[in-house]
Amino acid sequence: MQLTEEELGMLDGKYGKGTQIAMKIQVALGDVFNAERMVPVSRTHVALSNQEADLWFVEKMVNAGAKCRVSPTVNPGFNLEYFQCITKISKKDEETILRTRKAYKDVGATLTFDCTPYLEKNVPRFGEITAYSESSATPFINSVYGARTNRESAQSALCAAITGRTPLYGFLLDENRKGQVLVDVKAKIKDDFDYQLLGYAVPKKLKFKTPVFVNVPTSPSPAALMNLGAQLNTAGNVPMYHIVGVTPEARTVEDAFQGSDPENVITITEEDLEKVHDEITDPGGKIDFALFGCPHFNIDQVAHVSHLVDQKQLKVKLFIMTSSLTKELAHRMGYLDTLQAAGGDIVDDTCMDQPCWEFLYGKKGVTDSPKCAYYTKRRNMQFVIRNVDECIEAAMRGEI
Amino acid sequence: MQLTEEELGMLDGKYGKGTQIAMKIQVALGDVFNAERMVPVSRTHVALSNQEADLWFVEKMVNAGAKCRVSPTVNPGFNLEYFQCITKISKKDEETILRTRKAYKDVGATLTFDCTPYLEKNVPRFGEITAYSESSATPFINSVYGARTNRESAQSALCAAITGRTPLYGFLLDENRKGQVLVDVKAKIKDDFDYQLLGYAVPKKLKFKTPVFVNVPTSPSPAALMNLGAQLNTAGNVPMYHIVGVTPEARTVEDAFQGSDPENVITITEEDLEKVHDEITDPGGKIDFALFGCPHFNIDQVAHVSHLVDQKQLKVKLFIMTSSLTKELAHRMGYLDTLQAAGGDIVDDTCMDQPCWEFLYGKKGVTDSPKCAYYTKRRNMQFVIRNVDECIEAAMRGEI
Amino acid sequence: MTETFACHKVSEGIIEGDILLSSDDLCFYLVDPKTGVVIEKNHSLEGQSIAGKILVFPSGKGSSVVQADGMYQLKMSGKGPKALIIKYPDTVLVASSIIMEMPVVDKVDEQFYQQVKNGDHVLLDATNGHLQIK
Amino acid sequence: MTETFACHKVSEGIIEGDILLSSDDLCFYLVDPKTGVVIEKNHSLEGQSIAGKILVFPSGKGSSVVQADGMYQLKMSGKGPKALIIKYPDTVLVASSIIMEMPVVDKVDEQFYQQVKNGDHVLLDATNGHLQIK
Ligand code: F3S
Ligand code: F3S
Repeated sequence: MQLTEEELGMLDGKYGKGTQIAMKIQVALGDVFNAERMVPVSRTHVALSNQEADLWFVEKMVNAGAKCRVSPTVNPGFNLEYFQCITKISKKDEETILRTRKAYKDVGATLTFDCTPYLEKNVPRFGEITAYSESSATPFINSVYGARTNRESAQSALCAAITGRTPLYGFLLDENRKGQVLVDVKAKIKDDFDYQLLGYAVPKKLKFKTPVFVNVPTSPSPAALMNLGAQLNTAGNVPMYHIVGVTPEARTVEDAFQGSDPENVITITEEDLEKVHDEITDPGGKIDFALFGCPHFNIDQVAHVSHLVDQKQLKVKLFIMTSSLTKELAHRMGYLDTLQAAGGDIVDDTCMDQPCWEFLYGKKGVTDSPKCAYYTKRRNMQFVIRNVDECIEAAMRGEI
Repeated sequence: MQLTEEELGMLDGKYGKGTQIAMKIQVALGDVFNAERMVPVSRTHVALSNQEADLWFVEKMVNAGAKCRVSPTVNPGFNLEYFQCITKISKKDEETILRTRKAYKDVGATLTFDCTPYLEKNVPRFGEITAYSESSATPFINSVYGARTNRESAQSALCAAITGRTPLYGFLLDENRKGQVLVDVKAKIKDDFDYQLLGYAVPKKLKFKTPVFVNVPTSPSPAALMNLGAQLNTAGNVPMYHIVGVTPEARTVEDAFQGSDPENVITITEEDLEKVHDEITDPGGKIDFALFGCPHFNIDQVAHVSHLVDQKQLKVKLFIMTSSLTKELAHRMGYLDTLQAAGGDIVDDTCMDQPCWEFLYGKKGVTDSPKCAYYTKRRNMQFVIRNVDECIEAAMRGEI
Repeated sequence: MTETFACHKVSEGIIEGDILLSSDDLCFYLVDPKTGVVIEKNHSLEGQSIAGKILVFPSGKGSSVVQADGMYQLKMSGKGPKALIIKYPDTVLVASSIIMEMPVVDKVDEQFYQQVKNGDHVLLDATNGHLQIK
Repeated sequence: MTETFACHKVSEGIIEGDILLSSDDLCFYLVDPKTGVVIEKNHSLEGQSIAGKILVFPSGKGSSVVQADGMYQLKMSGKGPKALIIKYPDTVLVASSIIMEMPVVDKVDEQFYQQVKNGDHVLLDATNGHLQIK
């Protein structure tokens, strides 16, 4: 790889050991992916996970003196103070989250603890070169904003934050952003939830290919686009998509394919979505809880749930995960009161895939998020997956 | 104007008196601006101002039963609870802000109280049709994101939020978004502050024309773009600009001008910026305070100030206005402690142009914002305008 | 003789009154709400009262916040104009006049501008889109 | 006879050990950290231990979080592989191996893949980009 003088300085340890390790990793990545050179990044997001490996990596960097040049926003761990009020958190889990917070603070991260930074505090403009890890973030950055990021891991994104550079390869390059397969959506896409199914169904038919959607509604909500990307990337490692007439690099079909022909055309039918739905959901029955916000709900989604439960009583506990800003807004607007009165609550700064949810292990819940169900298999939770309205009805009845 | 059945229903009072008034105003606007029809908006932002007229208008709507279909984010009034701790707030001002909060809550607004919604909670995608009032917002939406909004007033934006429609005219139409004048920037643009001066200098040479900038740095920060738009729109009513190679509708010069020739070419020199700087600033001397965040500072800007005052002592009080999320982040990251230790503070949910600042009337301060100085003339405050670094030095010395 | 001119309704209403002409754009915030007297330096109406007049002017100016506030203060004190005849209305003028129920028109026959003089008595029927100089 | 093959350094180090071949992609999270035994159902290595081996496999799989965690657990228990020879490394494998100081190479001569057998003793010099079957 061709490195600038400053980059060579980083690699030689001129900027300290931490920066040196980060640059070493990035040069190795550049070599692996045949990058010619590095480019500056202007934004980064690290999928903090509060797992031991995550903590180990970031502490290692901090101890080596690393400090981020481009402060990354970070994913949620869990809201210790909240969960200590409602359940028992082990000494070990407490210690881990406190160490995680401290390590990310010390490395110079922006402590957003939110998995939808692209809606809130870390929004790129068209064409900006960035490094985002987090499965729902990468497709949003690439597809919806037309900014550029590879499918980073937490580690590689942290390295980019530290050095302020990323190797130039993959989705940073024009030619790799072109659509590959035309996806003709024959199924009727009625709500944000259908985008979850669509995102899950497409990779069944084409792996690792960039899809170009036609015949979907042309004014999708941010939640719809978030859902689509999150599922595409979780189920199929697809960090970019085009929707003709919606995403900025797909003003027309030709634009999306950069003038080439599609490698393939697939259709997605009503039956495809139903099949996927059956596949991902656990069977119905008595439920113990409802859980939303994987990825974090935005204020419109919170408002929707709040209206549904207004003046009603839930049979099972309902949690909505959000950013702290969304919780604050929900409080100001009265939604939090409404939810709490019905027997629900908003949990901010918290991820689904964290030990704080232990009190729900072995139980069955409803959620609108396939991703949530996917990640919690290893934590032994069962999930019936439905759209939000059906989930709420189920939560009021206690079964589905 | 051609109205849909639903729009006619609104105009006929089918959806209540409040929606009817809003639609009536919008039809009048459509007629005035020769719009053929209405289009749906997917986002709105209302420049709540907490002035009597603002309150009167929104209360009138609330009393007529209006409820927003597209919940708008809103500008800051002032943070009553904060200011009650540090100064005296008159009974009347207290009553007004409480009524303002209530009225906007009742009309169904999202109570962000932030003047940079486009960086935080109300981010459009390319091509989206929206209605934003607030001078720094409109240019950001149009120029940086390539979404579309006219230069709305608080009232017209609120009407759009209520009806979910806006008349189709002006910057919503392709042909009106094309660049008109080529601005060749010969002056060296060194930092975010220079964009303030640039934004102020351009309308001196061309009023109401859409500028296309060339020869400015191609990786401007969000603050730089915000400053540029805020000043263009404050000083010259210019709600859209292009920067070639930066903004999405200006991939090339031809793209920015939509294939036509520029009507005019102007150059901006070092001297132009200096002249503008002399014109807008009050003369130096002893100062009593420093004030930042008009528009609200983002976390990077707060971090910058925090680093500058770290372990130092300010001679005069320093305030940074931010959103509540930015304040929370600054708290988590230790910036707030650093600022407070030096004698500064962060004030969230507050605008410069509010009666809470009465304790500074008749005094002289430093700021980096021409807009701040512009709006506070009527409140009898003097402002020396410098870049942030010079402001901080002055705040440490107590004079400039 | 009474001449009738076509115009276009911005805000409905039928009203009679005396014309006051301004060649300059108008910022209502720079009108003293207690008296209705224009206090803006070097304005063509400086020192004159707009209270109760049918005001003819090219367009508004100043930020939308101060403009709205200026109109509101004048309305509350009762020292505002009776109606507006504007060349280039903007969103504040339109929204404020409708909510204040003040008759406003634009797109008036060019001949009206050639004939109208300060103090002319006018019947303005904004609702039906015409006006008469009496 | 000793054969030498060119390869490309991902993570530096020089190490000797026995080869374990996997035709399937590998998720380290589905390896028991206490024993190093692959527990993934229907995996070509199911039931075998990767502890102390030089592991040859096409690419990683599974989410980056679980992959990183799997590698870390194996490192901590000492039941991880000694080195990796990968066809298609990804960002987690690269970053983790460098920070764990485990030798890793990619872009190995095609001939190596044709000749190498399970249990071959290999000297891997990642630092200088070559490896020998002894
Ligand atoms: S980071 Fe967010 S997307 Fe789900 S798995 Fe955790 S809540
Ligand atoms: S709304 Fe914001 S931009 Fe300045 S005038 Fe008030 S602080």
